[in-house]
Amino acid sequence: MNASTRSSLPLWPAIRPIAGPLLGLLLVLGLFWFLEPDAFLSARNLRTVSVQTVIVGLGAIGMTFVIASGGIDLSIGSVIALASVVAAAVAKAGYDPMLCAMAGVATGAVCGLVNGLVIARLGVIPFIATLGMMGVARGVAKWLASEQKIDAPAGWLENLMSKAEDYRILGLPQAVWLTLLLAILLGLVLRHTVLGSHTLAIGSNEDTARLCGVRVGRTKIWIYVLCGIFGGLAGVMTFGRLTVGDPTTAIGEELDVIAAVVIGGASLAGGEGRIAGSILGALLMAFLANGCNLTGVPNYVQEILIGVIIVAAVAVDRYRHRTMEA
Amino acid sequence: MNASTRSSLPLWPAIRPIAGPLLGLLLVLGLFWFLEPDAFLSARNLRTVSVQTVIVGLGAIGMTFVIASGGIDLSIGSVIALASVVAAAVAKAGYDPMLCAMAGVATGAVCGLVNGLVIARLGVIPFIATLGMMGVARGVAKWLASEQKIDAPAGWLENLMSKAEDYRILGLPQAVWLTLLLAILLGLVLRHTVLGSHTLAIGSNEDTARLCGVRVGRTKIWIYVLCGIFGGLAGVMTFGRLTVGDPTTAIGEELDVIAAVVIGGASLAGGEGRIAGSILGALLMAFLANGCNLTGVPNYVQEILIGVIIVAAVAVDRYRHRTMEA
Amino acid sequence: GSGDAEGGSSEEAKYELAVIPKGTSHEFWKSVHSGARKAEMELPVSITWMGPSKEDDRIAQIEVVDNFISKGVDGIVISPLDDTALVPVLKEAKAEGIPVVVVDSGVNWDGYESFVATDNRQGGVVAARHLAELIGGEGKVMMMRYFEGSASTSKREIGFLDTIRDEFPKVEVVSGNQFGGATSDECYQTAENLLINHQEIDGIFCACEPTTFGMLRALQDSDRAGKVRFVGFDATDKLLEGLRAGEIDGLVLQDPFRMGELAVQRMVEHLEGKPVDKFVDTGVTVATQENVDTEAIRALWNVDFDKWLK
Amino acid sequence: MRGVRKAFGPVQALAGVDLEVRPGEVHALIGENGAGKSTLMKVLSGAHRADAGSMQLDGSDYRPSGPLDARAHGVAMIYQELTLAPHLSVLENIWLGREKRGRFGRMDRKAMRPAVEAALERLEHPDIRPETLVSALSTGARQLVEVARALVGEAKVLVMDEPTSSLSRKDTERLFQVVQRLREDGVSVIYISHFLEEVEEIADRFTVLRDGETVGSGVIGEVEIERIIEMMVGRSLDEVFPQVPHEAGGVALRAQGLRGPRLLEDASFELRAGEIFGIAGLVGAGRTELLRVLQGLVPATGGRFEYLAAAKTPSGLLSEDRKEEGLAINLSLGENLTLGHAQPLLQGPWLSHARRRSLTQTWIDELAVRCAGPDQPIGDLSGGNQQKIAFARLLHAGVPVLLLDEPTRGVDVGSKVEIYRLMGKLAAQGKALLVVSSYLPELLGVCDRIAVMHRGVLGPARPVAECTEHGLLEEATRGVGEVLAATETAR
Ligand SMILES: Nc1ncnc2c1ncn2[C@@H]1O[C@H](COP(=O)(O)OP(=O)(O)OP(=O)(O)O)[C@@H](O)[C@H]1O
Ligand SMILES: Nc1ncnc2c1ncn2[C@@H]1O[C@H](COP(=O)(O)OP(=O)(O)OP(=O)(O)O)[C@@H](O)[C@H]1O
Ligand SMILES: [Mg+2]
Ligand SMILES: [Mg+2]
Repeated sequence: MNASTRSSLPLWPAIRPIAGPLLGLLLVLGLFWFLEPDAFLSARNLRTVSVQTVIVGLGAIGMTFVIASGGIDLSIGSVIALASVVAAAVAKAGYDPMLCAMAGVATGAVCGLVNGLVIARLGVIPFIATLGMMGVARGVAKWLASEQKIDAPAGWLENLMSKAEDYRILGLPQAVWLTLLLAILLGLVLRHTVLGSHTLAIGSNEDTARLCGVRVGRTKIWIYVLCGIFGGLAGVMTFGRLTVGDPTTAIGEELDVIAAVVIGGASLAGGEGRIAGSILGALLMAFLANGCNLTGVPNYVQEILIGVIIVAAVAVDRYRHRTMEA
Repeated sequence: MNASTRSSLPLWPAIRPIAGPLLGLLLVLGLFWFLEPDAFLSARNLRTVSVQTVIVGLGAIGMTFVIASGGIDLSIGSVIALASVVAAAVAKAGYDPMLCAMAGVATGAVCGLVNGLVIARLGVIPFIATLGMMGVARGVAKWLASEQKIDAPAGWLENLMSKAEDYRILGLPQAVWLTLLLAILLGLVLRHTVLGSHTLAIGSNEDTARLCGVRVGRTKIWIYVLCGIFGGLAGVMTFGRLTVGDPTTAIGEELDVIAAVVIGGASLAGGEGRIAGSILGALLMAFLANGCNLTGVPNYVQEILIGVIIVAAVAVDRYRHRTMEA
Repeated sequence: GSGDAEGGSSEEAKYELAVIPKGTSHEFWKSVHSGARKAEMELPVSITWMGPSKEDDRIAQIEVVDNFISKGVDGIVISPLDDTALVPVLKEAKAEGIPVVVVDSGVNWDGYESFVATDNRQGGVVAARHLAELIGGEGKVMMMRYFEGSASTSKREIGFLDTIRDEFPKVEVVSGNQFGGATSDECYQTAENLLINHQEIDGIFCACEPTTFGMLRALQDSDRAGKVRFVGFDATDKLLEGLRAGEIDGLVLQDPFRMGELAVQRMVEHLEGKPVDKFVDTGVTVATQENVDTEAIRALWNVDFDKWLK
Repeated sequence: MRGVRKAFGPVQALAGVDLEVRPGEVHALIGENGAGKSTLMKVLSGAHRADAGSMQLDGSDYRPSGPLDARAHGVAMIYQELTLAPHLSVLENIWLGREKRGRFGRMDRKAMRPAVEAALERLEHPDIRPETLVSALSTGARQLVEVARALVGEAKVLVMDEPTSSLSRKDTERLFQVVQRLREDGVSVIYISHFLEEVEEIADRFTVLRDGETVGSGVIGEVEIERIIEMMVGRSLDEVFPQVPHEAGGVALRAQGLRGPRLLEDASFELRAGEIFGIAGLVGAGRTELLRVLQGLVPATGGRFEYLAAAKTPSGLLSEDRKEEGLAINLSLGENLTLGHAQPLLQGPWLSHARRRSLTQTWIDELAVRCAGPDQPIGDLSGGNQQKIAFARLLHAGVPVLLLDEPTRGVDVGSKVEIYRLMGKLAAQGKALLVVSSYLPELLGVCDRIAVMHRGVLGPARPVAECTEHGLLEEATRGVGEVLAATETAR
């Protein structure tokens, strides 16, 4: 790519790294637009899908950091459930929605902190550390909620996720804007701050990062705390959407979140990852589910499709890498 | 360890590599024996737990190979379900139990083959390839079974898993013996054959293995086929146990299987892994669940406990490695 | 619309309905589906049957409802996974002019047009009375619960426990807090473990199909089937077999086929401007060895899926 | 540094080392593989903490808490193993750990850029752009980035641990000029290299380590090279390139117009049994790729090659990258040695561990490998001994054609001599050896014929008697504008 072609396509450098998931998304959009021309691309349906992307999208923002650092967080589904239960419990006790949200986010942060400490200080690999947390957080959530859901008034947290006209901003629900804002912010953090650069450095070559004086342990702890915070936030949004705190929510959600990040172009080997790509990955999966519903495709077909798409996305990406090198 | 202490403890060299999971198992046994002295170590309960270990145990045998080669197989739960559905469908069509079993195992082998091909030929990392298969196999299982259980006569497959006196051999159900036999056989394969040694070499350093003329791709395909076969066998046992083919069975079981292998001392980085350890890991988890049920400990406590134990097992193992080095 | 793929003549299909179960992989829902299909064939309506993409996942079910609101169907028939969580999205449907009929499980909202269901609590009450009678009004009983957060089974379980406590003081519940798990195999495993520690029990109750199935297998396997009085819930071939063999002493049956049929009928009636009943109880019945093959009971379990779901 | 000790488990890497470096001098640290040079420097740079001993810097006690702290004290280090993060840019790598921060932890790339450009300018490589990803750079360019990293920021002491192992002669010259200038600025440079002629060229004084202890130090020029070698290996070496008589036989490997996917453009040659054939060239010339194509690890995209020897596995490759590719570090000596050729160990379908042990022991004795036994993890061995096991693997496999890629990279003088002798013996046994090396004296010392590869094209092979270092170098750099200037300085 030389300077002249670069200037003739001013957006290309920004788009190239996320070309894969973007193309995938456009394919899915095209397919369902063809099958269901009226409903699929209606403003109302776009709004619907945007809300459906919020929870996985928030999770994917945090997960992008973890995966870029060469780690993985299997506990995020359980953390979402635990945070939703904590937020609901606080709401039930009559506190302000703001406090509920903060409690939920703090819960996520604590889970992330424990993950980070176990990984960075005890040297347990992320897969195992977060697999453990997956059980622990889920168990604690059930325990706190006495093994049932907690009904509580969500207040304006409910409005955040609401598609009703009263609560929309520029046509989209508030939570969607919040997610977008956070995505842009964290995208900047990943690319343009020291924390982001260290995250990528650790994922790229941990020993090097250590030798260069990066505080690898401490950075990892921050990364998992960050992921926990986003898990907590997703939990709060889950509470807002369900208006109940549900200890059995988001079972298996970690795999959706990881799939979104991977479809978005991140490598589980670390060193790569883009928030924009992850959000596109989350959108792709949401549109796929939505399109399957609209066209009445049975769930098992959808399950098969998503499996195939995940593998195809990565296989195509690998192929692209290989041919680009040659 | 010098020759004299070695000879004074003739079994030590054989036990040392699995000392960790063995100790963990003894701790769990001791704890619940103390809490529930009569029931816990009764012949009947031991028999029960042994049967409950069969399915995870079979899966863990195959998974040990995959993990020792530096890979992972997230699809095994879905493969178990698919194999159980196929076996049931064949039984329902009136064929012989032997044929059902073969069909189930073959189904697992095909899934493993696809995993292996995607990993070895398309270069997709195991996490993603098998994550895709997880969705695909589950979807196909639901589709084949028309989203319900397939009720079919399991014939002597049912007797395999039966604890009834008529079907026991030396006090234990036949399937338990079968699992033990396969564990010993595959343990020998891992330690004392070229396939096993190549598996460990690939897990230790794939490039070196390739350099030395190991057919890495082909070996990987075999490894995933092997894991698929054991998944299929576990599926057949599931059918024998449930006497129905259930497309929703074994959801999340992959994590149990992986946990068993990891508790058993394998490293997800590859190059390490012992079948004996994995079986002990599976036993530990089964005894834990059993003990919790017997003593009436709520399920969430059990969930928390298992999470903590997984992390502790790995952390202790890391600590032991570090101090042994120092 | 896409309803023509569902059969029925598209000429007649004036209304397009979404029917949303709690999950798709279960006989119970197949029966509801069959009932709904029967109504579809008889009425000027086409239905799309679509469960949550993840079995028993509240958020996934909300998303399905959302998607159908987006699509602009004429009516939504739903069996809500949660009595509270689904309320906002159902309200939204109503605000968009899409009427809602609730089936099987209730919601904390009265904006629906009709509620077609079994009284779940009543199911537990009936089971408790039947079991207590079987053991002669005294002894030890055990109940294995389904999984955490399953609302309709909780109601049955509570109905059972309350009835035992209030009406049968001599019956002791020795274990009532253990969850079997979400799948049949997990329930089976838990049942085995529970039975080991409770050798001296007289009766067992399980409030849904997976737990009943798991318990039945565990009883069969430990040679105790038929020796302990056992009341379960729902009907599948395996459970009916157990009932006929005397291994199960009673199955509380609902009428899922009728639920599906009535729910769609009510919706169509509403759309045609006719008044409909706010609540329709499809009732619970206890099937026993004696009555299981009678005409009335047969209709409850012998749904010909192949006929309806082809 | 005084009485520094450091142990890794049972291995006493440093057993009381004394080192004194004066301001503004270039101090060479030399010693065999595993003598403890890198470990000592890692202690100095804070990457390891010493078990005992003391350090003083500018007269005051110095105890770095970590690499960053050492850097703050003015100790900069170029590590032996490439330590770059491939997914980051050149600029990010150079500043890694010491980034200039703007507000909110923002990376102030603008502020960091000039220093990077200046450092690359000093190395006369402004062609390496600061924003390029390191993964897109060649091995040589990466090493330059590593050097640039040490040049950015004030340093009082600069440690270079084998900085030239992947550098071309030209870049090495430039590096030496930079070192000269640093010395003039009063910076102390500690220079580690196995190339003693480099040491002679650049260093003022030297310290020799052996088995984790200081065995001597002195002023370069005052002590003869032979004497230094004697200190290193503990005995005197009679000859650096031992000659084992061997006779070329029939053709063992023939290649015609071979092309590879990346760098290899055109290679035609014939390799004979009982012959040592050398390939010279600059970094990135495509020599490694040629060997990988011949081994079948990379598919040829054009041309053809055939092995004429009748053997099941006709060739074996000794990798240039021992750590990443050559050996499975976690596996034992025996497992590494027999990997890929387990036939002799089989009893029916089963592998015999006892046989593996005894067979490995035979090779250990034959090649005088210093180790605890066949079951020791190979990662515990020193580089030279690891290389011997890698060699032993090819011998165990019994391949008639050996493809040796930089067989003595990072190997000390003593081990080098043993490897040269081994190569001679193999040729005498009728094996065909294809040797790629960037170390010209070595090619001239052991090969029978030498060809030069330039930008993927392999030149004609000449008998070694017709080759000179100057001539080979010229051929290797032919076509590049500044060649002449560079070779002038080299002379
Ligand atoms: N991290 C480590 N763990 C265990 N042993 C180590 C470690 N680092 C070095 N050693 C051992 O310490 C000894 C000294 O190693 P060191 O790397 O300092 O040698 P060196 O003089 O730099 O050799 P070379 O010339 O090959 O680079 C060797 O025996 C080596 O195997
Ligand atoms: N097909 C390949 N895939 C990946 N890396 C390769 C491939 N071929 C060569 N390389 C790597 O690229 C680098 C340059 O290869 P090349 O063959 O040009 O090197 P060379 O001439 O042997 O010089 P040197 O090895 O000294 O860098 C080497 O580090 C080599 O390991
Ligand atoms: Mg060194
Ligand atoms: Mg090379």
